[in-house]
Amino acid sequence: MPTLLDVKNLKTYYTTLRGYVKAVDGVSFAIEKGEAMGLVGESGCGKTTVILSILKILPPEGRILDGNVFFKGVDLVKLSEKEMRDKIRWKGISLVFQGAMNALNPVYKVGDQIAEAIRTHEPNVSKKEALERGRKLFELVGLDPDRINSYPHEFSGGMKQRAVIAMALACNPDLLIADEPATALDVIIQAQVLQLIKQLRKTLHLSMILITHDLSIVAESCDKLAVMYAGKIVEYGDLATIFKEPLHPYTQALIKAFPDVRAERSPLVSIPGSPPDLLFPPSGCRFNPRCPYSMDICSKKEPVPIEVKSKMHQVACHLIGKR
Amino acid sequence: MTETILKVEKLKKWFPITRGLLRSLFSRRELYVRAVDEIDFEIKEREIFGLVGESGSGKTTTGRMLVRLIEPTSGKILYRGKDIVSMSDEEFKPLRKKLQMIFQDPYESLNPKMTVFDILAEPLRVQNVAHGDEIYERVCKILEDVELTPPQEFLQRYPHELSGGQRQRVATGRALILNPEFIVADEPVSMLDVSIRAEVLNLMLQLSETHGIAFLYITHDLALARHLCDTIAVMYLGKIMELASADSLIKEPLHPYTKALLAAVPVPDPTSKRAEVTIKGEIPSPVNPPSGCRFHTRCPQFIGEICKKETPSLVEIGSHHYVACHLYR
Amino acid sequence: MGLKGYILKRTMYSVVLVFCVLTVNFIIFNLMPGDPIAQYILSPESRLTPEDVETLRKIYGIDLPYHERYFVYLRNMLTFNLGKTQVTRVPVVEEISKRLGNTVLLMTTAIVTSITLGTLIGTFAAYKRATKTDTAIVTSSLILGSLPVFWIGILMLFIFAVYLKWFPFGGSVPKWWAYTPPTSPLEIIAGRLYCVTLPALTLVIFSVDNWTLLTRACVLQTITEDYVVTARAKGLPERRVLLKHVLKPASLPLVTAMALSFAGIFTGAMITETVFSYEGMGHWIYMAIMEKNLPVMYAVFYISGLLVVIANFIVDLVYGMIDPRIKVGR
Amino acid sequence: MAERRVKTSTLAAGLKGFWFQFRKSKRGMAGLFILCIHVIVALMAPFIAPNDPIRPTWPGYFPAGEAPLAFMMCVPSWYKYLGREVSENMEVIDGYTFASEQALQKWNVAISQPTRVSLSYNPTGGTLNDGCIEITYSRQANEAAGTSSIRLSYRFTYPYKAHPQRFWIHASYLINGTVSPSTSVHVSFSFFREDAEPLANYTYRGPTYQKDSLLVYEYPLITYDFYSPVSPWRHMWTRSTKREIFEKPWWYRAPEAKIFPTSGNYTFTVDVTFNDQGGARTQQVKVYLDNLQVLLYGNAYGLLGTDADPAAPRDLFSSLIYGSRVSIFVGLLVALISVTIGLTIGLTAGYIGGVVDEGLMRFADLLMVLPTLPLLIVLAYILSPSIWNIVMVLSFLGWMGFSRNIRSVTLSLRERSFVEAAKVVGAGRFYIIRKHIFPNVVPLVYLALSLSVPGAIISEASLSFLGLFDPNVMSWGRMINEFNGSGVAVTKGFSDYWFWVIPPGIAISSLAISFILIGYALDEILNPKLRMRR
Repeated sequence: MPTLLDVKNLKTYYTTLRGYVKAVDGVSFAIEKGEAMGLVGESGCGKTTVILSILKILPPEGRILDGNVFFKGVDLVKLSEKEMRDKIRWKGISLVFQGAMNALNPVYKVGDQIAEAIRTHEPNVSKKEALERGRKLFELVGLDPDRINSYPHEFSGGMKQRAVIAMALACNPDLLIADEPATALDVIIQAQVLQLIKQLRKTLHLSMILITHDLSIVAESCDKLAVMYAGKIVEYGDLATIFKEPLHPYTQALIKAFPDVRAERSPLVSIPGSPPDLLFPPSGCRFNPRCPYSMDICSKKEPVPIEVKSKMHQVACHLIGKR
Repeated sequence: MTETILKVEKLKKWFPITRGLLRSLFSRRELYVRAVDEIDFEIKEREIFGLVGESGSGKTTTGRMLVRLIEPTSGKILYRGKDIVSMSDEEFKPLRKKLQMIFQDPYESLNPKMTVFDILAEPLRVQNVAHGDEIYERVCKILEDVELTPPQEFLQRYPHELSGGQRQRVATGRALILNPEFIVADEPVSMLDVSIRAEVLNLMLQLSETHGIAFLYITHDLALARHLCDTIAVMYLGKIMELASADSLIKEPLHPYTKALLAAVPVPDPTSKRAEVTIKGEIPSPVNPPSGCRFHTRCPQFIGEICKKETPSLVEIGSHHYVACHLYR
Repeated sequence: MGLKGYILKRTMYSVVLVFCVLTVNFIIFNLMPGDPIAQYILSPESRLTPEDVETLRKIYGIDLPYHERYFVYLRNMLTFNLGKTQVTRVPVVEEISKRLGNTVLLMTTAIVTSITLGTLIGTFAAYKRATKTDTAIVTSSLILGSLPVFWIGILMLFIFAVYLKWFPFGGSVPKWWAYTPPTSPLEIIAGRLYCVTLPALTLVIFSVDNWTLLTRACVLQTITEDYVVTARAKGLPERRVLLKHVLKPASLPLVTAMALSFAGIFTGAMITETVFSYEGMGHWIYMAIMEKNLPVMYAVFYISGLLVVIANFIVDLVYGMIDPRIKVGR
Repeated sequence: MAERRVKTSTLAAGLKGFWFQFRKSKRGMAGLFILCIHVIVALMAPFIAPNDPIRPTWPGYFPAGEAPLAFMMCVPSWYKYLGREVSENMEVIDGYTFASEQALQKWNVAISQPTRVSLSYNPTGGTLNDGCIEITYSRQANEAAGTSSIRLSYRFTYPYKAHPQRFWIHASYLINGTVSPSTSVHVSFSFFREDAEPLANYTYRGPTYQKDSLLVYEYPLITYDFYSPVSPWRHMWTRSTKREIFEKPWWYRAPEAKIFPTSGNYTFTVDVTFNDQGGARTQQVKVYLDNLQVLLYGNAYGLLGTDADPAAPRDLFSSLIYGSRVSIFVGLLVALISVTIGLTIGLTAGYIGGVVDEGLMRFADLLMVLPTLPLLIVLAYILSPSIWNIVMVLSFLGWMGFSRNIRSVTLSLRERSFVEAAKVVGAGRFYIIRKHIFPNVVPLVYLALSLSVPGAIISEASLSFLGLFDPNVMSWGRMINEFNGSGVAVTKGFSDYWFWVIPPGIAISSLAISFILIGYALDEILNPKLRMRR
């Protein structure tokens, strides 16, 4: 399988009055065609910044300092703004944005927003044709095509989420990035949306990055998993492998923090302390202040990702390095 | 035999919809949000009672009525046999010591302009139960109880100097400082990072044992409820659909809605394949809830006219397992 | 509810407001200690002829008890029966209609220009947020915002009328019209523009900072919204993103703010007119103070209240057109 | 009490932290700096400004009413450094009150008949019993009749090339003694220019003829009444605009310009002439002279010149300095009152809600929609524009925006769970407002204070500009109003009198700017909008 997206040592910092926020600090991962990767981490760990960096739509105070993002062999970091717009955004990579509730502009009709995406990239398509395509997309995501002329406020949360997914599919992208697609929705709707995404992936052979803080969502919809902590990927590899044998203490704790509703009652496990401030991250391994296995070296030297067993499992932890 | 602390009978809350002056002049018909519609349950000493439901199911309204933040439209709330609904504010004030609440968002529930000491001392001052040094001692004691040690280090801090988990501990401490018998915990961890949720919940569990406190734990997360609660009640559109001990509810769910909810909970295990979501559509508006069984519009096991017409009542099926569904009659 | 219901509601609200303006007017002139209007009309200092006194007595119902006076007054105000001015002996309504046109011309020119400018500059500043350009725009807006409008006007006169002699020193129509009246419409437009430019420029400088800062704040709030990020991700050019996806949603609070700042701009226009002796409502009320002409003040107050209410109503309509929640109903 | 100590220290730490943040804001610091200057000026006004801004007078002792401070529409005196010919105010005679005998030494005395006339210094006879000149005329019985006179001359240098705008001469005198009805006393004042050409074609009707003087005028000021032995002190002012001086045909237009065409040495003389018709009785007349004051009004005055008030031209610099008091006073007081009203109404409406809320907010809406300026004008007019009325009216019309703001914040605070938490422990309504809501709106109060001050300042200035000012107070808006009203802009143009209108404009703007800059800095600190997204 060819590699679709290859992110290498990506570094994105934000400049603030108090200093640099090291939101993404040397992140690498790769996605093959047709693969789905889950990017998991707590709030503020830099997940969303990774996405904004890939699409190069960072706010003005954010900058990509280092690294490469190869998409179909082309380094996006070096592409001009115009090339990004014409070739990559939406056509190559599209985005289902966090919390979906706000991803639709409240003052335009949903159909117009979908048509806009189509006509930006295919200027020859008439507005009518674009709307017709929009109706098809509506059907695809299980919405009533007649509601294409509604405003976002006339939709419920679940419907908005579906409409956003329809919009993301408008230009037949190779890669779909879904940023917390189901948070802020009720359990049942959440399940429906996830089910829809899974289905679409199958029928359209999409690659996908699913960003979430909820490991259990990733567990059922992805092939690969990258666990982020404080701007770095601490564990990365095949989903099943990691779930079977998580190596990084953070991953271990995180998996235990999500109780299984069907399992026997067991005490809940937590990680002491709280996530670090990315303005002043701890030295060495960024997890060391909260790690139950912290050693001397952990606060001094930053662990490098090490491949374990197969190529499909990397861990950045001194515990593993020693082994 | 443990005693019942709180018994709720036919509790109902309909919020009138406020409309413009003009519209109410023209139309006499009042509209209501039927947030809670005649529910019954009881909570025993030291019990952790889970109230589970989607947003708009009325679970938060129920919790607030129990501590009298909201006046019920009708119904009774009996605290050790005494109805607190009919009490005046004066009569109820001493009882507030016994009934406390922990709020959802620790970023919202602590006054940003008050120090931890003032926040924790406030209940003592308002209730006038301690003075001077005694306040100080009790505050320190409670900080130790919620594992914010050493207490002196936290006394003069402001909420913004605390992490989310620490804030929720302070909020817990505030609820505990009056030695209550019963605490309503309204989604106390939904705003916290996953890695620290468990520590707050574990603290609550531990306190319920050491201090002998009963909890009403309100959540939308069935998985958490299952691991925390003794009894779980499932609410849908202001009605209790099923009520049973946590184990029996999870293992043998009876109501189609409970089954759907359970199926919708994602499982953190890539090997297990969960069932397809069979339930369609979204929760209807509580302003105009469906007639009969409120779930009938989405029910995969809809059995006909009776579901549309008759509201099923909560009946006991197994031992301490209640369900409101026409399938079980 | 839909747009129709909304318009109906706003109309009724405006009508209520007009009544409130009238009532306030009544209270100020009739119920303040000393009953100012009656005293004014009956005092010899007003230099009114007995005939004038008789008309004004009737219009304001001076001899009646207060409640009856109120209704007489309401009827006269609503039918624009305002009497004659004491100096020029022209019916007040005629004077007003002459001056109202001038004021409306001045205000629309200024408002349209300043909103356009302010919106563009504000959006640009927000787009360039946290850069030197932004700081410069904000700081200069703040400084402009603290200049009193009469002071701006005097400076304008100083620079453009005295030194550069580009524009006339004052007046609402060119002075030579008195001898050679304009013949072609083009001439009329040119002459009008010649006279309205300086006052309008003053008013633009006075109000543009307000729009700039407001737009900047609203845009800043919108620019981080998810739908803007989505629009960028969709591959839209930055200018489209800004103008279409940022500015339109941001204009909702902007339009509301516009309604609220209307009274303020009207104030600015009145003072500007005074500085430039531009014969509008503001200049007129200034003259009324000079001449101690209470009935004119009375009329100007009523008419300007009416004007602001109408302007607010128009803004409300615009809001209804932009906001889909109102346009389509919920 | 350890608790209290900790509390004050946390408060201090909070202030310190705030100051630390504020210091970083360049705008805020600039605003603070400008404000400090204004406040210092306002507080020190009596020490900085030399003159009364309302009725300024020439400093000194004036028994016959007060002399104006300067000539109207003077230019600033520093114009002389720009190479412009100016003349400044000048007091010709030193020691004009004759408080000591030394004052007399500067005078030259010439007596026509020394046997009859003599001059002496009387240390107690002056208007304030502080000394004066005493001229004695005595004639023995049956001595011959005749005219005797005494001339007192005072030499001085007029240093300016430009002529003065006006001169005022003052004298207090008392004539006492026993004389026959036929004796009269004349006193006359003259200016002489040394080395001046004698005026040949000089026609002049008058009792005395002085060929070598430029101004020769004798005032038949008083003729002593022989039969009233004691007369009180008389005081008189004579100005160059006085009819007698003005009406002389050949210096009709400007006697000052004729007399003082350029710099040079001049002499001021006082002639006292006794016209004795003779008689059998002994004559003795005493003439007392005091407060001999000669003021030359220049065309330049002070740092900023003077305004156009014909009666009492004001020193513009003093007006400017005192104007800061009015602006700061009105600004602060209005802000304080309107913010208090706004806070009370906003808290009430927001916390109580329901009908109260609806009513209060509709009222606020109404006031907001009303055209502010006409309302202000009408109210200020009807109530008469005293400074207190202006403050009252401005405060009454200034609270709406803030109260809406407070209301919406209160509404959202009321729903915050810390308020509910307080309710759950049994806190009452007042307790919650005091302990939970109020502390959280305090930052807004500071903000509103700093932002409503400039509004009030500008409103006050606008009202003053339109002529609705308190006549007893000098304000910046009034200065600009008076500039406009003087017609100077039209007749002479801005370039001549820019110093009249530019400084008050800058003062209003800079004071307003300082508050706005501070407010904006506060806004950035207290409501950080530019939060970084994660």
